[in-house]
Amino acid sequence: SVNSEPTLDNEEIARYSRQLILPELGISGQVKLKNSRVLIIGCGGLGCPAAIYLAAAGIGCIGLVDFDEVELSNLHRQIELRLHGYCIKACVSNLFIRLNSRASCIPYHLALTSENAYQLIEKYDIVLDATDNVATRYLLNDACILTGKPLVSGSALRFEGQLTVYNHNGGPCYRCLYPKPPPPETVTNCSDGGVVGVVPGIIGGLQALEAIKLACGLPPSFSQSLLLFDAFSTFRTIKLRPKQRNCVICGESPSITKLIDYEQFCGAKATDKDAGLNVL
Amino acid sequence: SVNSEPTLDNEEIARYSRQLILPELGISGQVKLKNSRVLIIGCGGLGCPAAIYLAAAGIGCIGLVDFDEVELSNLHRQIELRLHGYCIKACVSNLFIRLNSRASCIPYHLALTSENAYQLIEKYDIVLDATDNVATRYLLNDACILTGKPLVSGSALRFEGQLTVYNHNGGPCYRCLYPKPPPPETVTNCSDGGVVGVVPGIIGGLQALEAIKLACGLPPSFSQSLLLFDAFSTFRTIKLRPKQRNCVICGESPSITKLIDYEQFCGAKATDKDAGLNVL
Amino acid sequence: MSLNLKLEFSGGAELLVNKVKNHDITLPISSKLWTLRGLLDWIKDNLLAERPELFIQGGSVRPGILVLVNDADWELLGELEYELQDNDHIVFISTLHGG
Amino acid sequence: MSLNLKLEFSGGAELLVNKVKNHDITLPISSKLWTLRGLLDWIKDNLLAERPELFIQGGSVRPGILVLVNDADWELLGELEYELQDNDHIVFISTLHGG
Ligand SMILES: [Zn+2]
Ligand SMILES: [Zn+2]
Repeated sequence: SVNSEPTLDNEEIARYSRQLILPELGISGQVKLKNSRVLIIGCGGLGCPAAIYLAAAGIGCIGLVDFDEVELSNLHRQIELRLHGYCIKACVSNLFIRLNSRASCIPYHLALTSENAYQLIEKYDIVLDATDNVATRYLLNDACILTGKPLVSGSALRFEGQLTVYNHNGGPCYRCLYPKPPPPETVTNCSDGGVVGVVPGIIGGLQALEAIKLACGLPPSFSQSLLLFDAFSTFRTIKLRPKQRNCVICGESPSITKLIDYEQFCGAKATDKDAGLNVL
Repeated sequence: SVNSEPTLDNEEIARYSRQLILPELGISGQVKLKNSRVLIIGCGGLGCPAAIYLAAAGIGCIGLVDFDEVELSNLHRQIELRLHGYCIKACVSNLFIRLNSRASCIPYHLALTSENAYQLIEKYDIVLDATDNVATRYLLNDACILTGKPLVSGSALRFEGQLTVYNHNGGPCYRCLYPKPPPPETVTNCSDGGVVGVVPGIIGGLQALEAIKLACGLPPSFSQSLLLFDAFSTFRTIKLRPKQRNCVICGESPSITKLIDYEQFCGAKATDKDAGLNVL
Repeated sequence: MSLNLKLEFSGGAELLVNKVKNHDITLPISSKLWTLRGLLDWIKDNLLAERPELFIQGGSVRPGILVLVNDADWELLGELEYELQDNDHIVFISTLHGG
Repeated sequence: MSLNLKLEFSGGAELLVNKVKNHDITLPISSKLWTLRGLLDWIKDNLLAERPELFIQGGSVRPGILVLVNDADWELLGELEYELQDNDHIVFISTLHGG
């Protein structure tokens, strides 16, 4: 019934007044944000700012998955969640109480695996890939296809960043673009390659923005489209292929119908010790 | 002498290891960041994330100017500095201790005026314009020309953002582009026009990145160039005019040689009560 | 023969043209050449719903609006005297001041 | 007669070509037409400093590298069979995985 739809109380109207007066959002958009559930995989340089801006925008429920240990060298990227101390679980809770007392924030201090990914993702509307390794990116892609969720994928390394939305409105999935995993020796993580922390910060902010638009039913900018950022140059938008008919997970006759062993598929561990921000 | 140049200790090498291994930065770039002084005018949706990422990158001294009162409706933009409570001064200090124990952060809880701007800006190497009103933007521009400092200017409203670097390497200043101030009735602030908080967050991050490059002696991306962002579309880079020979402040025969009355010049108060994030 | 242009209004300037950001227009080829000056007159007569002085003042765009021709500042191309070419992309962008 | 191309390598792919992101090249016009397949051979012979298998595998780019022709995914244009045009901008971008 109409009465079962949550609306906004006076405190929420005051808190979100600058969003409410935007005609593209309005009260109905804000209510949609409040009713949305967003799952973020990885709380590093991408996931932290994304989580903060999603909470600040009024997303009703945010799940945060991370199994990372704190390292000193992560500090310059994982800046926000460190403000309250060094325990991610505690930080996230405190942070959300301050930003959005009505939001529920669910920290999952666990490794995302083929065994738990489906059940976890099924509970959410939108998924953000903020991970740092190839195996988890394929796992997340397949789990989002099987559960029918859009996947907002961000990545960053050195002075560059990339962003795209998979599995939305006829657009491709990660496997449509990359049917075969890269040779393990060609994959560089942020520990080995380095990164300037504000680059994933910018990409994480853009991931939050895409999720906000998806949650409101507004069109995302980067479905079937790839945003490239180079800190020494500028942004570039690339037109991508549509969903591929022969894709093994999202195509017409998918051969993958349940989650597989992604470490074996990629020939690389998701738990690579050198990857400071991996999530498994 | 060479010995007077600060270098990095072991803790700093560990903390910034992911930046140090970038060949474009390296130890010498990190030392330059440590020796740099950046002044941020305005601690709202642009200035907060910029300050955090600059501190996290290892900028040695960051000045923060704001005279804003906290409003509930600012919360979804001014997210980071609110994490520790509601006093900007206290927040900033706590934040910097966590992020970069070696940095000095100087909060100025004051109104930037024609009387104090020159003396303040003279002490810094790079200035970030993160303000919310036209009069302060002209004041900052003129003060940066008179003191010879590059000005990294960001702005945001509704779903859009703009970014450019003024007064760098033959590029234009704010007055070269806008010799006359806009009619006051055409100026909209974030309180009246609305804004989605992550948009200034992204622009503020990009301001930090331009400042980091300037501090290292690397070329900025947006000198004599304007970055436009539309959350419903994408980024666009515009080629701008060079420094104008007839500019009244940076041209060949400048008629303005000291700071003027900018509220009178713009026909609008910098202290517009409706402008939630003004700095005067 | 006619001249096809892609006009874009942003940064708030779209609020003056029925809140529509993109306008594909066709100008009739006349004996005189089309310049940006002529386009401003055409916009005043054909697109500006009300309060044209918030867009045009003294025969040019009002202070605080930047004009871009194919992603370049119009100052680089002669401003009002620039001669429009078929398929030109002209952007009118209102400067943002919010932060 | 010759074919001028702007090649760009990014996302780490530039590390395979002397760490230079942008390469302006000129290909001689021969009796056969130049396709992306032919360009890959040319890159292998002329630009790849060492370990070409980190860029080319099985006659195409290795998994994890995306090829863009004038800001569009090469899959939209026929991939290896795409016939190069004068002044084409070809980008080879290595997918990033860091976060
Ligand atoms: Zn697919
Ligand atoms: Zn000037």
